[in-house]
Amino acid sequence: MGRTEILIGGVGGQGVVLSGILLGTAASLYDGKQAVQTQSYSSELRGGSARAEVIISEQRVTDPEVRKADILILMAEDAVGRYLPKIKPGGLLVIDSDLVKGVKPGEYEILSVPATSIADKEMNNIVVANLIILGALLKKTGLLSIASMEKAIEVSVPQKAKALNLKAFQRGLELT
Amino acid sequence: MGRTEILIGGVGGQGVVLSGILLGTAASLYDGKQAVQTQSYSSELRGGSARAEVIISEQRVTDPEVRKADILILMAEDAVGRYLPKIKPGGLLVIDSDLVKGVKPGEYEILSVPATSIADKEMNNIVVANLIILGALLKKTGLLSIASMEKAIEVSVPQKAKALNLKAFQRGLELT
Amino acid sequence: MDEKRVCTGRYFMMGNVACAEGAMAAGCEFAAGYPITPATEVANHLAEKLPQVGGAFFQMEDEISSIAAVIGASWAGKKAMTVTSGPGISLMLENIGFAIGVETPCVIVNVQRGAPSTGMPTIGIQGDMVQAKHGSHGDYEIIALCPSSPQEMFEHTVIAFNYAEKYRTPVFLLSDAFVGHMREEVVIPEADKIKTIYRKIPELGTDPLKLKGFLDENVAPMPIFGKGFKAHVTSSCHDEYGKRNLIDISALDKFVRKLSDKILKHKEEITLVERDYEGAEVVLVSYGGVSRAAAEAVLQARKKGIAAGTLRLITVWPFPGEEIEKMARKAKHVIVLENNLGQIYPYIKAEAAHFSEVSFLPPKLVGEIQDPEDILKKIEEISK
Amino acid sequence: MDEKRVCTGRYFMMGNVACAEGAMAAGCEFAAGYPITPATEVANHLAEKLPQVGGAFFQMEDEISSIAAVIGASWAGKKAMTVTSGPGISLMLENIGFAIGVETPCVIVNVQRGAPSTGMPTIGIQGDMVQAKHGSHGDYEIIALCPSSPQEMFEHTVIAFNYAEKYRTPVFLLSDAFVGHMREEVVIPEADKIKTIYRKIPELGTDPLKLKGFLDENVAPMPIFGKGFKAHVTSSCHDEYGKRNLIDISALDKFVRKLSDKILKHKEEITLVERDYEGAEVVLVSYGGVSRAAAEAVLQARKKGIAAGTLRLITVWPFPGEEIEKMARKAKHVIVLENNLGQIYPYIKAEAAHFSEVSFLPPKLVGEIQDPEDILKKIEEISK
Amino acid sequence: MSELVHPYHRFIRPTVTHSSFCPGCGDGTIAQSILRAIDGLDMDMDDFVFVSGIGCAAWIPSPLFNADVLHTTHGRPIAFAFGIKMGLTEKKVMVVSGDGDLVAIGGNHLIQNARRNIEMVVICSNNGIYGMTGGQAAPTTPMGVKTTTTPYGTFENVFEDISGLVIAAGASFVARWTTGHPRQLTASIKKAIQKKGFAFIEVISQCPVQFGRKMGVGNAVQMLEDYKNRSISIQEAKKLSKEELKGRIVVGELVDLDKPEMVEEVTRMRKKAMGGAEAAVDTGRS
Amino acid sequence: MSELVHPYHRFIRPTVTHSSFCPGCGDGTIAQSILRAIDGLDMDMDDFVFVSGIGCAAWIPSPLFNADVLHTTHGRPIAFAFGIKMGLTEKKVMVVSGDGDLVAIGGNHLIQNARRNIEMVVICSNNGIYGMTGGQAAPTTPMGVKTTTTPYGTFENVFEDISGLVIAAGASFVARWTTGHPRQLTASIKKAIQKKGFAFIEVISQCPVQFGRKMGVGNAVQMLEDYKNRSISIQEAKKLSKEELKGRIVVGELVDLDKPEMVEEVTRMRKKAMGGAEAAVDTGRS
Amino acid sequence: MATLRIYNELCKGAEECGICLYVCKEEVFQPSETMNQKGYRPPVIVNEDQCTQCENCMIFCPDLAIVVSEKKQKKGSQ
Amino acid sequence: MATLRIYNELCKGAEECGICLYVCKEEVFQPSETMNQKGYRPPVIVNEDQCTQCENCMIFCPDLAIVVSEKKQKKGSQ
Ligand SMILES: Cc1ncc(C[n+]2csc(CCOP(=O)(O)OP(=O)(O)O)c2C)c(N)n1
Ligand SMILES: Cc1ncc(C[n+]2csc(CCOP(=O)(O)OP(=O)(O)O)c2C)c(N)n1
Ligand code: SF4
Ligand code: SF4
Ligand code: SF4
Ligand code: SF4
Ligand code: SF4
Ligand code: SF4
Ligand SMILES: [Mg+2]
Ligand SMILES: [Mg+2]
Repeated sequence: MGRTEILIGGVGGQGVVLSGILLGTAASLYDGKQAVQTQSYSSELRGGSARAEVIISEQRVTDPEVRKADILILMAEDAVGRYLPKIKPGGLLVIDSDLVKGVKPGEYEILSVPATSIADKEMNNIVVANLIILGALLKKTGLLSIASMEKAIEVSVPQKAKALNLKAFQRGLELT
Repeated sequence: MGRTEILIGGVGGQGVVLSGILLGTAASLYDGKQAVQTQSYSSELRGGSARAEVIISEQRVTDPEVRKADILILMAEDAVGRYLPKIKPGGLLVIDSDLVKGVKPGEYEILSVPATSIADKEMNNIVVANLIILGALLKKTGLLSIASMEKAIEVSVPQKAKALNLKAFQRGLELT
Repeated sequence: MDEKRVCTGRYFMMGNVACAEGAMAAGCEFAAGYPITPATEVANHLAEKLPQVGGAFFQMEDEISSIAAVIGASWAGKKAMTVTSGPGISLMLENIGFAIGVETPCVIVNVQRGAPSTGMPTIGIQGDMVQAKHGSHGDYEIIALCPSSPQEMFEHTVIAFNYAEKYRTPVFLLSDAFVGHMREEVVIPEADKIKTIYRKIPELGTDPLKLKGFLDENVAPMPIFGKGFKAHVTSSCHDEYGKRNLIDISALDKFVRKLSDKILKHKEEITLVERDYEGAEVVLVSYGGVSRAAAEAVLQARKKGIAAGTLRLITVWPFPGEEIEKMARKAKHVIVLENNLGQIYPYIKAEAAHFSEVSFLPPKLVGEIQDPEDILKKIEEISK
Repeated sequence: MDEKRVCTGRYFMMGNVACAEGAMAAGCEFAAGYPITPATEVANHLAEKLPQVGGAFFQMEDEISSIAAVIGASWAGKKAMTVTSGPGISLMLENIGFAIGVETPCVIVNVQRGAPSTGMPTIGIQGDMVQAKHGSHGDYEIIALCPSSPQEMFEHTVIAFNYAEKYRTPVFLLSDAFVGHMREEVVIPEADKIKTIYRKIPELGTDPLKLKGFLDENVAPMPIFGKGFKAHVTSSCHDEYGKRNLIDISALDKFVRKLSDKILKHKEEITLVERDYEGAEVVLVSYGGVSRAAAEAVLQARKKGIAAGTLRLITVWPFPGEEIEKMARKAKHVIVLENNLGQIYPYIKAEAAHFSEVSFLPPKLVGEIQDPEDILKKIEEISK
Repeated sequence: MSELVHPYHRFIRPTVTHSSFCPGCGDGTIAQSILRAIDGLDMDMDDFVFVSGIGCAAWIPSPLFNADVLHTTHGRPIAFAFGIKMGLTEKKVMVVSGDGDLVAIGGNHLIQNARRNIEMVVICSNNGIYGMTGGQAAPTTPMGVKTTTTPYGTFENVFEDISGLVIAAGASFVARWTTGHPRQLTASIKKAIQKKGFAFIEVISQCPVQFGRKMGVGNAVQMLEDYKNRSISIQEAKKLSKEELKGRIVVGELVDLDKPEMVEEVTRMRKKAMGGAEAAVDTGRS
Repeated sequence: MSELVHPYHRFIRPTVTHSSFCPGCGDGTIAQSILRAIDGLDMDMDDFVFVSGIGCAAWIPSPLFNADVLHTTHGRPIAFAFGIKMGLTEKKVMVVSGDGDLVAIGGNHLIQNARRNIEMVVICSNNGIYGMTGGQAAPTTPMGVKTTTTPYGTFENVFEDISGLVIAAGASFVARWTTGHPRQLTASIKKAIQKKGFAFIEVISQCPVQFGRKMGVGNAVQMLEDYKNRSISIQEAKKLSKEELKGRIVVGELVDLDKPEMVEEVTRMRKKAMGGAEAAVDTGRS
Repeated sequence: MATLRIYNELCKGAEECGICLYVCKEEVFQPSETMNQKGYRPPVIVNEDQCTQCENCMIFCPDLAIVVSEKKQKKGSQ
Repeated sequence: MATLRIYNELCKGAEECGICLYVCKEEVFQPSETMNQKGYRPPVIVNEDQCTQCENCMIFCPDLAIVVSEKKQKKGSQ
């Protein structure tokens, strides 16, 4: 696996950027890979658009932009129109099926995760939907080791939220 | 007479710039000549340095800077060091002899006018020393017609100061 | 044009006063500024004249609010201007970017002075030339004119207002203390001889939802306030309807490019130059007060039989690269003259260097325009 | 260097945080700023870390006072910095000119964002490149560095402080939202591996009347406050003793030139570039984040057997014209890449056009650095 | 059965699908209070030009209000509004922006125009924080509070009474309310709109996201409850000592006075100028 | 017979041959009052850093005072002084500048730092005009006065009480005197220097050249006479109504109160930070 | 005619906002489980007959998501 | 020892300034005709013996152009 480009699109407050950080941290610090993570978001603090990009590679990442996403994660309906064109033919499209409805089949594989409803019902907190998705993604692709991701969660998430985030991640691993 | 370059140096409050304006206005509007007048002064409102430049010519004045002054008028001691090097060899140096003491003879003709003391004693107002000098200068050189200068004074000087300024100018004409 | 606005006649007038008279003649209705040497005479004169025709000059608390008020007045439908010098421009730059971003016609007069910083306020230098183009953050095009005499202070101010209104953009008049404080003959023509342009506005009653008020290369009609256009005018990235977009890079791209293209598309019309280089091997390129020394030097050179010429930029921005190239293709040597350390020089060189030798002749003293004699020497040297 | 200041280790760190860590490592003692996206993380991190070593971050009422406070602190003898984005820089420009004028060491971090005006705050563009050099009124030279990764955000911040102190001048770190918000591996070395420079000050007890504290091309020792130097530090034109002069053009000339010459004289030491154009016919010139796409494209091109190379400017100001010329003399084609509409391009072209073909490859979308594939296409096209 | 229609949706820009505020943000309540005042005066959105700076509160009119709106640069809306008012003297000009915008970076324009007493309504959403940029301390953030730029607690004295500052600067109408007083707020906005002079209204407003939750002050409802508990009318407040007023929010119409208004003064000046112009200065006219 | 020597010439920069003020300008009197305060406290010029903006008054310390002097940009001296004070906490930092500098363009820095209550002395020479640029109206120019930018008379309301504004902003020491009160002024400057907090002194000062003569108010002596006639002490003033105080200059020490001072608060904050740093945010440290 | 209407798509949720629940003295609203398209859960009207048309909910709602029929109008139509 | 000294070269003239004349209750100063190098005419001391050493002239003089011997010192030296 040379270079994997991951694009995550959603709205503010969903932890889109955190997902990117976790992927990058796991890859870079614990999985012996190189990674670069970038991001942008609109100025609304809640409900605005948010986007994170991660590139994971065995060698140093030269070009730091996602050009065509190997993996596209969509966490909100708004993001579909914006980012779907960015997926690589044959890429993997991961969606939060509770919030993303308008995806038509195309030249990509779809991994559909009812992350928000699981987070809501089982964790009582929809904000960890992102970690459920990460779990499902890792389970599906083996992109990174589970231990690395767990370490990344340990160092990146505020103390009091760690347990919940880990739990959500592990719940995600059980999916698919 | 092709191009006459006049440089006037003094301190703020002496009417250095007004002298320049009067020469330019007289030449340009009333004497059928072309003239350009420029100026600069330091920020002190009283006692700072002041400089005016006038170029009078039969044709349109292209280069608007005084490069070597045909006529150099010095109205303060401070101005000597600053502007004396600017006089053209063979030029005319006009000084207010009450205030400018440190001028040594050189490659120039000196016209020495005790303007401040005349203004003080005869007009009871030293600020019209500049007009006495202009009078003396015109008398000496015939640079411009006296009528033109009088018209220039008429239009450029505030109403209530006109009579005094005209008087001072005429007093200057009597000198030499 | 209102006759009361035009003081037809022949004068021995200061450049700054001529500028104010130009603004009056151009139809200026609103001026705001903050006192600063060597620009004060423009403000003083406007303060006297504008109220006589129903306008006013407002002295604001600083330069930031001066340009802000001017932009506000412009959106209220008024022809508006401000006047200042370098330190004031430095403070206005954020809001100049705003004016660009929302396409606001206005005129900004910069009577340049000794700099950097507080510098030497009464000495004219051409120190803020690139600042006009690049002082505010981000990419944009702007229009800037460089007068060289009181007569042009009058005329260029009129043109500046016309360009501002026509292209819905801030226009700089880049004068300096030397030209601004210069007095020379100024002839002001009759009112009906002065061409004035007013901005286009949308047809009254246009459905606000259909109103494309922004980002048109051909200059969108300006949905000024108070006419029921319900204009949304935002400093943020927006589309042609004025709708904010803070996430799509394609929207940003369009925002940036359309604003620039609006000016670049009309560059030819905007560009004013004086060409006097027929058959010249050595061409002096300059602008503003310096161009007068250049003209004098070329006069002298020609007397000596040297094939010298001049290209004078009146419009410095948008940069008339095509004019430079055209000239450089014919010339052997290009000498750039500016009363600074060479600000426009790289822009000229970039266009000319492929075709001719390009050099910069700095002023002997920054603050004093080049001596024609020195220029002549340089010409002689080069053409040997 | 204080060990507490250097957080030696390997991190997956955000560029903005790395910048703050770089400032800590460089010995920054004082920071002042005003919140703005996308620069806030630098301020937040400094606010946390500086007090731990006896410093502090101060949130001022605006950007004007932020840079003013930084300059004040620098004259009080502190290593000082501010951080902002384009709109903030636009407000700081008057006082940046002041810092230049009185030769104040300080670091200004600009995390550039979508512009002009409020623009698109979270998108990185290289929109303020020329602003750094020409944004304040008047002629001056400044130093500006362009990092392309979080690692360089750390390293260049250290260099920026060192240059600031060494040359007694404001130094820009021209990052952008893309690099500033980028996370990547950052390795911070041990404290003793980090070279830090402190400004020279006059010998304590020097007779104030003999103290030449200004306008020395070789950088005058800085008569900082509180040491009995009785320094007169004025924004007005002054001589080497700090004495104000508001009338002599020769004084203005000296003021302007010496300030510039101080930087230009040391240009070679200041200039940092990455050259990888041995034997290349097509050379890509770029800086900052874009240079990573350029490097990738050249990698691809070489794979295809095309003699391509790169020249990356780390120091963009003072403009490394000599480096450009050196490169251009060898290359056939120069392609300039920037994430803007071509701001440095004319400066590069001016130096290169005489020797090679120079073209600009704009980003497909302003705000997104060029796709290596597109660059490759352009290279192939050109080298056909 | 015809469905009920919200009476103020007609004042909302048709292209806006939802407000850009976080859930429970007080700015929405302020927005509605403004619209109700306009409606209550039987005025039209076209009678107004709205001006705002940069910040969450600045998004109250931009793009929400279906009117002429100028969304300006950070801190400068009042300065822009000055030009608009002078250009469109017959329109009502209303500035709506945040505490950071109006009282930190924009403090000078606020006091200078209060001094000028130019007819204009300025509504300041005072949430005690920089909401939009992520919760930095503002000059209105109480001392000791941990924000993103003050991780050890704010160490600056705060503007305890920005309304008082605006009064000292010379405004002719000044009122303070909280988002817990939307009816009173609307009544004051009505008065402000009708005032010939500079009218300033400070609205203490909850930012549950950057202030409430982050700083442990609670969510929107808890913040409203807190406002309710701490509010005291100016009439009552006058009876109490400074000590007793500590921590209290004094609400009400604090000042309403008559003094020369700037637009009228300018008109007067123009008349003078048009009547008999004085001799021109330094035109060198022949 | 040994000649008398002026005791304050020793505080003047040796390279200065004469002040740069016009004849009779009040700024010279202010300069001497400052020097007398310093002398009176037995302090040395090296205990101070002086900061000024741009304007005639800004030339009081620059280059006149033989001390560390930072002559900054127009309107910003207080902001520069902030950095100096934070860097050299043990020195006295004194800002001397004009009304245009401090209260027009610089108004925001004035009120923000009064709010912060940072230890600093700010002396404002209030001549009611922009002296240096040639006599334009300032926010302190009385209504109706003809200036170069208001040929038909100023049409803006004026800051009647800039000291009051600074008090409203939060300063802990505020006094007002005229140049007709050099002894009292010196006494207040002494107190201001010793004050732990933001100390503001407004000095009503004659500008005979741009204000007095041009506007027919008279020369330096006439202006001083006018100040004398119009001045009334704060104690007396308290007994009078607003009406009765019209046209009067209320002089005296208007406020002197104790409240947290910013440098001390910063020191306290630093101690906290050095004691036990909280977990780092977002360094991604492993 | 109904007394109350909640624009579900405008509402930002009883959990995160919930101001209407707080200001209604008559406990007309209750949180609900149903999510709108934005992922928020608007309250539901449970005691519409208790409503006094005091308009508190409408006036406080930051998102113009509630409308109460006007008292006058109601009286008139009765 | 003298009571008073005027630094003539610092003085900006009794006509344009003249503050010392105004503040001296004892009429110790008088305008004079003599110009200094700058063109100003400093006042002259005419009634030195009337001087009470109140220091008004010194304290008001904007140009530090007058010095009065200190009362204390005077007393000591008498
Ligand atoms: C010149 C400039 N500096 C900084 C910013 C960044 N900025 C945007 S909003 C804001 C603060 C907003 O605070 P406030 O006015 O209180 O509004 P709120 O978001 O709290 O409603 C800042 C600092 C900017 N846009 N422009
Ligand atoms: C940014 C900027 N704007 C304007 C000026 C011009 N300027 C210099 S001094 C001054 C006014 C000074 O007035 P004041 O502070 O009252 O001082 P005074 O001369 O009356 O003592 C102005 C506007 C400047 N130097 N910088
Ligand atoms: S951040 Fe605060 S002020 Fe801004 S919209 Fe959200 S809740 Fe409102
Ligand atoms: S212009 Fe006025 S304030 Fe300035 S020095 Fe002269 S008298 Fe003093
Ligand atoms: S107040 Fe409005 S936005 Fe909030 S929960 Fe109720 S209906 Fe929803
Ligand atoms: S109108 Fe009053 S009673 Fe009826 S639901 Fe709303 S808040 Fe409750
Ligand atoms: S000290 Fe007093 S009495 Fe003596 S000359 Fe001076 S003012 Fe007059
Ligand atoms: S007060 Fe001083 S400057 Fe004025 S006249 Fe007297 S001695 Fe001269
Ligand atoms: Mg706020
Ligand atoms: Mg003043």
